[in-house]
Amino acid sequence: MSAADGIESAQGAADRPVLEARGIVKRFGHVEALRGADFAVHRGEVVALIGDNGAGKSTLIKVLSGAQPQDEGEILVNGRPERFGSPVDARRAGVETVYQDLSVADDLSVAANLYLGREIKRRGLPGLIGLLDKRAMRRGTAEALEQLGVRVPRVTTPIAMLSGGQRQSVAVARAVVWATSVVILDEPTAALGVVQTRRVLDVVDRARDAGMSVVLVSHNMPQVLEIADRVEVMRLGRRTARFRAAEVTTDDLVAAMTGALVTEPEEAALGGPLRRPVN
Amino acid sequence: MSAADGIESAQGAADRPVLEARGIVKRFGHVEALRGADFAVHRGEVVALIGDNGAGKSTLIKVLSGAQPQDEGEILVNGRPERFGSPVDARRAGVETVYQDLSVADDLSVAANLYLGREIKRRGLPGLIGLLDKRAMRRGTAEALEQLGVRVPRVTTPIAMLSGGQRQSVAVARAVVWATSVVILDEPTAALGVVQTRRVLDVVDRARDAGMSVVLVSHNMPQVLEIADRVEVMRLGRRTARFRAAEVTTDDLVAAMTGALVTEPEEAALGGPLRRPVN
Amino acid sequence: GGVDVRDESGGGEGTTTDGPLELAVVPKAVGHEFWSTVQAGAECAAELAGDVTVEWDGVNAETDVEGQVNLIQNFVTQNVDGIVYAATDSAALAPATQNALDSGVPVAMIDSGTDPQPDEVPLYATDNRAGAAEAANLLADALGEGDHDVALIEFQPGSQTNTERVEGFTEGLSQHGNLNLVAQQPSLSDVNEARRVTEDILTANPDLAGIFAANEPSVLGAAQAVEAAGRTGEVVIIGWDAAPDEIAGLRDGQIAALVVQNPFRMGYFGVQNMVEHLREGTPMESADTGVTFVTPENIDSEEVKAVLEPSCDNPPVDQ
Amino acid sequence: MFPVSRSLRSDPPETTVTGMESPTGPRDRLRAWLREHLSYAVSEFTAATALVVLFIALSLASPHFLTADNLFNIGSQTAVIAIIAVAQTMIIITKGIDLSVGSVAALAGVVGAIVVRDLGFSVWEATVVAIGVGAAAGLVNGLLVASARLPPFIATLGMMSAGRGLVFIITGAVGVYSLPESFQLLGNGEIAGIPFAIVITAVVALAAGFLLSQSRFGQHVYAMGSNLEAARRAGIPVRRNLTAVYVLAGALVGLGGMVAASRVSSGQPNYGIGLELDVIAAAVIGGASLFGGQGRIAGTLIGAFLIALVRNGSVLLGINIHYQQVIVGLIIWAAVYFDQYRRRRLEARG
Amino acid sequence: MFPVSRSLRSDPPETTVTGMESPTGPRDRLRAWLREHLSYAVSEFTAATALVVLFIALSLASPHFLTADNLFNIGSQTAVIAIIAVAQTMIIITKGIDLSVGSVAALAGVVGAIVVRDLGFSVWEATVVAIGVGAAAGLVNGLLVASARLPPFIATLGMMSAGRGLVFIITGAVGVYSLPESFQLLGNGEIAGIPFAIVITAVVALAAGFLLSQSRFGQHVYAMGSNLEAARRAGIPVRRNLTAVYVLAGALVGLGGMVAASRVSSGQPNYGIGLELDVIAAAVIGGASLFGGQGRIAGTLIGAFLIALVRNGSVLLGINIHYQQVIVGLIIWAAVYFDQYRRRRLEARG
Ligand SMILES: Nc1ncnc2c1ncn2[C@@H]1O[C@H](COP(=O)(O)OP(=O)(O)OP(=O)(O)O)[C@@H](O)[C@H]1O
Ligand SMILES: Nc1ncnc2c1ncn2[C@@H]1O[C@H](COP(=O)(O)OP(=O)(O)OP(=O)(O)O)[C@@H](O)[C@H]1O
Ligand SMILES: O[C@@H]1[C@@H](O)[C@H](O)OC[C@H]1O
Ligand SMILES: [Mg+2]
Ligand SMILES: [Mg+2]
Repeated sequence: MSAADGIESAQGAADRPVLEARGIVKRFGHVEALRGADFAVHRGEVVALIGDNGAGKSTLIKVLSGAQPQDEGEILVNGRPERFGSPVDARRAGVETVYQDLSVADDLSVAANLYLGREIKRRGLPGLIGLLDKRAMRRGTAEALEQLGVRVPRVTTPIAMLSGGQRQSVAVARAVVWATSVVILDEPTAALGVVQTRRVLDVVDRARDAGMSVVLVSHNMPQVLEIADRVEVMRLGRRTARFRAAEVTTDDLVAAMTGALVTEPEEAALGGPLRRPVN
Repeated sequence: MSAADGIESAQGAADRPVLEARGIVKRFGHVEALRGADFAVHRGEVVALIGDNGAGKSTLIKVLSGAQPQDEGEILVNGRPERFGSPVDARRAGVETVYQDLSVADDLSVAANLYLGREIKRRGLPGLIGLLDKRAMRRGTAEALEQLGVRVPRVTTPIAMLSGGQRQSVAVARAVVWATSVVILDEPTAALGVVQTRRVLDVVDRARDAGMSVVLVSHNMPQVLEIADRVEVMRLGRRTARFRAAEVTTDDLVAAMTGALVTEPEEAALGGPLRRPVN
Repeated sequence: GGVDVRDESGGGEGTTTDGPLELAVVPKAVGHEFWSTVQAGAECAAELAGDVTVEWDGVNAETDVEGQVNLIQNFVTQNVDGIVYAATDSAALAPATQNALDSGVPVAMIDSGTDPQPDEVPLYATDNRAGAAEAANLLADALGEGDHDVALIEFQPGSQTNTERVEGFTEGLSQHGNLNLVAQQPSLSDVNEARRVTEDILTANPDLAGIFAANEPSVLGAAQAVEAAGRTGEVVIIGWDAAPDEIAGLRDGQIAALVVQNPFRMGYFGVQNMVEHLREGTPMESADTGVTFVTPENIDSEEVKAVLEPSCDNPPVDQ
Repeated sequence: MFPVSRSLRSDPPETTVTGMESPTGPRDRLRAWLREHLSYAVSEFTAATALVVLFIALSLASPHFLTADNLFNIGSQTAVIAIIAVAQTMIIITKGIDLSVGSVAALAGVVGAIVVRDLGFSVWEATVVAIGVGAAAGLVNGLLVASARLPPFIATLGMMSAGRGLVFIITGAVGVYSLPESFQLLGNGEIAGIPFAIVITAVVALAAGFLLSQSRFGQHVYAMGSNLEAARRAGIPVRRNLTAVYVLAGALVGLGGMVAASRVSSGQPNYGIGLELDVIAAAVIGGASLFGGQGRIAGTLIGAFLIALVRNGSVLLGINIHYQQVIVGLIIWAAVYFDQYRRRRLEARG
Repeated sequence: MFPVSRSLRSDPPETTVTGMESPTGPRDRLRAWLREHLSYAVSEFTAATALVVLFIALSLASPHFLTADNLFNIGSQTAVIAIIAVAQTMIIITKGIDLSVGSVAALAGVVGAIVVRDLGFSVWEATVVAIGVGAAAGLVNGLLVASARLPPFIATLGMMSAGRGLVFIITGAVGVYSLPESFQLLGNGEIAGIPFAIVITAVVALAAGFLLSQSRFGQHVYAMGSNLEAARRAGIPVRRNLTAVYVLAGALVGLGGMVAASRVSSGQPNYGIGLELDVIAAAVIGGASLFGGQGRIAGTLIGAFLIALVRNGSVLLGINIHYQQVIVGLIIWAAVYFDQYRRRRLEARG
């Protein structure tokens, strides 16, 4: 299970992607954010999803994590079509997501946000009637933040009072703590400091080593090339190129994002300048 | 007017900083976000303000742009103390800011946001009674976005419907369009694509060439070293180090942000490990 | 004030009070001409008796039954010398009255009593039911022979006075087979609303011949709607109460007759009897304050004038 | 015209990306344009659909409904609510709420009546006074919200109580009667056969709609409701503007109160109890959001007339008053559900 | 306990930064702890200060105020408002609003009275029925908000109208009388010398406070009000929870309606008109935000009692009825301003 089976296996049938999107269409009013987008990530693989602003990356992520239903197309988990009616379905499949808008509850504390929807209850009777073990959650939160090198005033501080980077750290911590199969990170380090960014990349590495899959959206090309096994490029709501990270340069990626380089046959058929993928 | 007069002139009296902060203290409840922060930017200079998450950068920026009053300390414009009671005062002094939270009005269109507070009125009588020239604003918005290489569905789309990068682009476009003396950019490229980031850096360059001052908050060290003339480092609510960008490495910057490297005498007096600034 | 206990006289606890008296006078609600006249009567009696303070306080809507219960309770707590009030609801206020009595605060009821009404508590009131039944008769008289469509503008469904008048009127109508009740709408004691529903009733019932409107705002709104529709005179209005514009409407021929109570007398009797009871131990006895049917014919008679323009120069004679 | 700073003006862009959508041909662009503008039209229509449906249903159900007289009646009856709902809409757009409209309308109405009766003012002068009273109350609300930073709910709740108290103090809790015939002008007069109240409503609605959608001030109203801090940072004088909105709204409420008093040719101390719910309902049914930044005068008028039609219809059809209330409830639910549903579909599917 | 995924558990952190504030010594830490907890205490106290000030003022001004009887009176008088304000608070925290509380309380009260009078139910059985009626109305509200996605203002406005209509239909617009003495238990009975209504209020407030602040469900209530989409994405079953909040609130409103009916030993069809404003005011005065995510039961109780004290006090002091309303308005402004001002200072200066 390594980066090596990237491109091939996406076509082959033997090794099914953990999570796959096929022909996703998503419209908002008269804006077509996704126009038949494809995507796949395999077990133990870090795939970077890149593309220009407004290319549709975050929209695709929301579809993949059940936060927004697609209008057309299908999602497959381990090769089986699944209907993600809500984020609960995706979470049940072990998919955790850091959304670009963070999706934290401003009035709630750092600890409450980290455990949102997964609160620890007290043992015994108090737990049965739903009482929270706030202490345990505070402790757990402090630990998780420590691992990411994050400092917040207190774990009981409401999220509204945090700095931009602190907020993002909480969102990232929450996802990596709970994921069991796939972690989707939509620009997870955009607001992070140097140290915290490093930590997140370390976590991604360790997640891969543990056999998990990671989807990373990022505009930081050096970061993408450093951490990803494969890169999928979106443009105007479609996947237009796929690369193995080891075999590509920043310039290639930029070319693909601006439409100068296309590897996907459908795109080529539509008249785009067809060039073979690097390799 | 070049990068060369950085450190010296900050001490010397002859060339007064365009914008300076001295001993700023800012408390939120029992959190002391700024504990006597200093900062200065000169004419025609690009200063990067860096620091760990939660160091107090954004808080300082808000004080500098009049968005939040400080509890103690003073702001000087061209050497004269000024009371920035509101953002209007700062704007009057030619200071424009891109806030980290973007500060856009979600329900308003892209064009309305770009011209917020500076709407173009119609000529003649209609203008006198406050009628807007929406057409002119739409046209101007399209031009401004074009210059930044930004694509949005339409300039009449409400901001709420934009992607993260598109939103940020609107905020950046607004600031650079209106600034006449100082542009303060709080992580302006965090969500931007490669091309848009490049454009913003170009704009910063051109602004400097035109004699304007730029304050740039960023966690991207290569970017900082590429674009800035000087770097000021914050840690725990204080300025702890200053460098000329040309004479420093990423490692030095990281060391300064984590507290391993201190150049400011007050900090040293407090027991921090004193090391001379590189050079 | 000095409270001095002389164990004599047959009333209540057999105590009488010397010196200044503080009486709570509580209407069903504030904000209508009717209750202001009650207040005037109460203050007149207090002034004539001397050394009596009237605390005039009430809830804002006649439907706020619980609010009135609380208010009476608060006056008992404040330990006023006596309470004179009009019950928003006969059953709901019965415990409040009893509680006052138990705390040694005598009570007199005006306009509307409670059920049960303790023996020692008098009632100075009009018979709403009878008055409304008579309104039906007046309407029948004014319309004469033949079949006629009529409408009823009530004011606040669910409030007791409203219920009594509606029931009285419909009972009265049942005596007149030629009158056909084709519409019944509430004004919520709001003139604008009364005008609106009446306008719509007139639209829906082009043949409407008569209207009974059951209180001041209802009458005013109904009269305006009829006037605005240009059907003054064609549609006979029988009203209730006697606000200045109602009287003016009567004179102008917009309104055929008004059922008029004697609110001044209610306030006056309530306070006067309470003061006598407190000072001299006289037991209080109920009295019908009377209802007058005012028409263009009798409006200038002395008897009607006394009701319409009550004044403290010419106070009503007790019983 | 477009004040681009020098730094931006320098060299022309390298790429051809524009502020407009997708790189498609002229035909596609035409289609996109059509789609966009049609969808706006449809959305406007959507908001009005419930109104239209109800209108048609009533025309079929009652022979009396579709008559000039009845329609004018509905118009005049709804005038006051519509005028005050316009005021409420402006406040709701700023993320505010005004609970004091009923009390302030009553205050303006009785003061207007009193100056006519006791001081011999003309009806026009009285109208100016009433508007002034409303504006003054609005000023207090505005200062409490914008300067003392009370939540609008609290500021206007206090005004609701204090205003009603003032009405009672001024009138001694007795209606103001014996007004001259001329006092009825605003409420019952006509211009060229059209009820004056309808004309006033139309003028107010047009002016307010224009102000909100076309003027700089209107733009700032939406901006403040959408993100007050962003508006402040953009240099908008938010305190002054917010206060101005309350003053303006208060003035309209004063006008509305005067029209109401004129319609019943008397000053009623109890006027307008519960009015706040009616007008907020009109605004919300018309698409305004209590969370600010959204709302349009056209929508509010539709909301006001929707409520009015339901009430008119149920009297015309002779529906039992108790059932009426149930029906009003059901229709409010249905109208908004229908509207929301179509909006969502529109947004989700294009 | 803390289910950290493997990827996080691997190696220990390199640096010593923690989730706690500043790298300071134990004394500093103690100071920080104290400051934090003291400031909470102060903030609690702040919310109650207006209440305390008023309490002391009234004790000095009226000899009748500080008596067991009067305090019990105030307690009983406020019971219904307090119970229903607790319900309203839960809904407001979710960013909702419930305008139907008055109608639903009336509905529950009359149904409770009818089953006692006509079906011979005991007062306890009737209470269960009343709570059930309230819960059913809450369920409808909840489904309209959570599933049909109507704005809460509209959903509950419809219920306000429909509910009142139902009351009138059921009662024929006539109060429900002739109830046995036992019916008064909830409203006028006592337990160990303490009015039963006060005991009920205390139990309700404690239970609701506990639920909101200590339970998982409570946590989710705040989360939904703070950011509904975030709550949904976090896997919280928002539809179900939101519906549950309305059902629970409805049940409390039903209980409140039963206590109210019991207090006046009759089912009053017009009970609760305007009640929604009183209870929302209590919640907002107590610190709840109409924009969701904020609010506490303790604050709401303070708000309810503040309003009650003002009313009780103005009667005890014999203040003219008309001036009373003005004074109520002024006190509402002053109390909230004072509270806001101190909160802001606290937040801004530490
Ligand atoms: N809720 C929405 N309503 C309308 N349009 C939307 C909505 N969400 C996204 N869009 C549009 O869909 C397109 C894709 O947006 P998306 O957020 O997926 O882009 P992205 O690739 O994540 O960009 P970025 O790099 O800036 O985050 C954009 O043009 C955006 O305007
Ligand atoms: N409104 C507020 N209320 C309470 N605390 C605040 C508030 N704003 C900022 N803080 C605190 O002040 C500190 C500094 O925050 P600031 O946003 O200035 O950091 P920053 O340097 O910009 O961080 P980042 O790189 O993450 O953006 C943080 O610990 C934050 O929690
Ligand atoms: O009895 C009163 C009545 O006469 C008046 O019209 O309004 C209120 C009623 O309760
Ligand atoms: Mg995105
Ligand atoms: Mg920051």
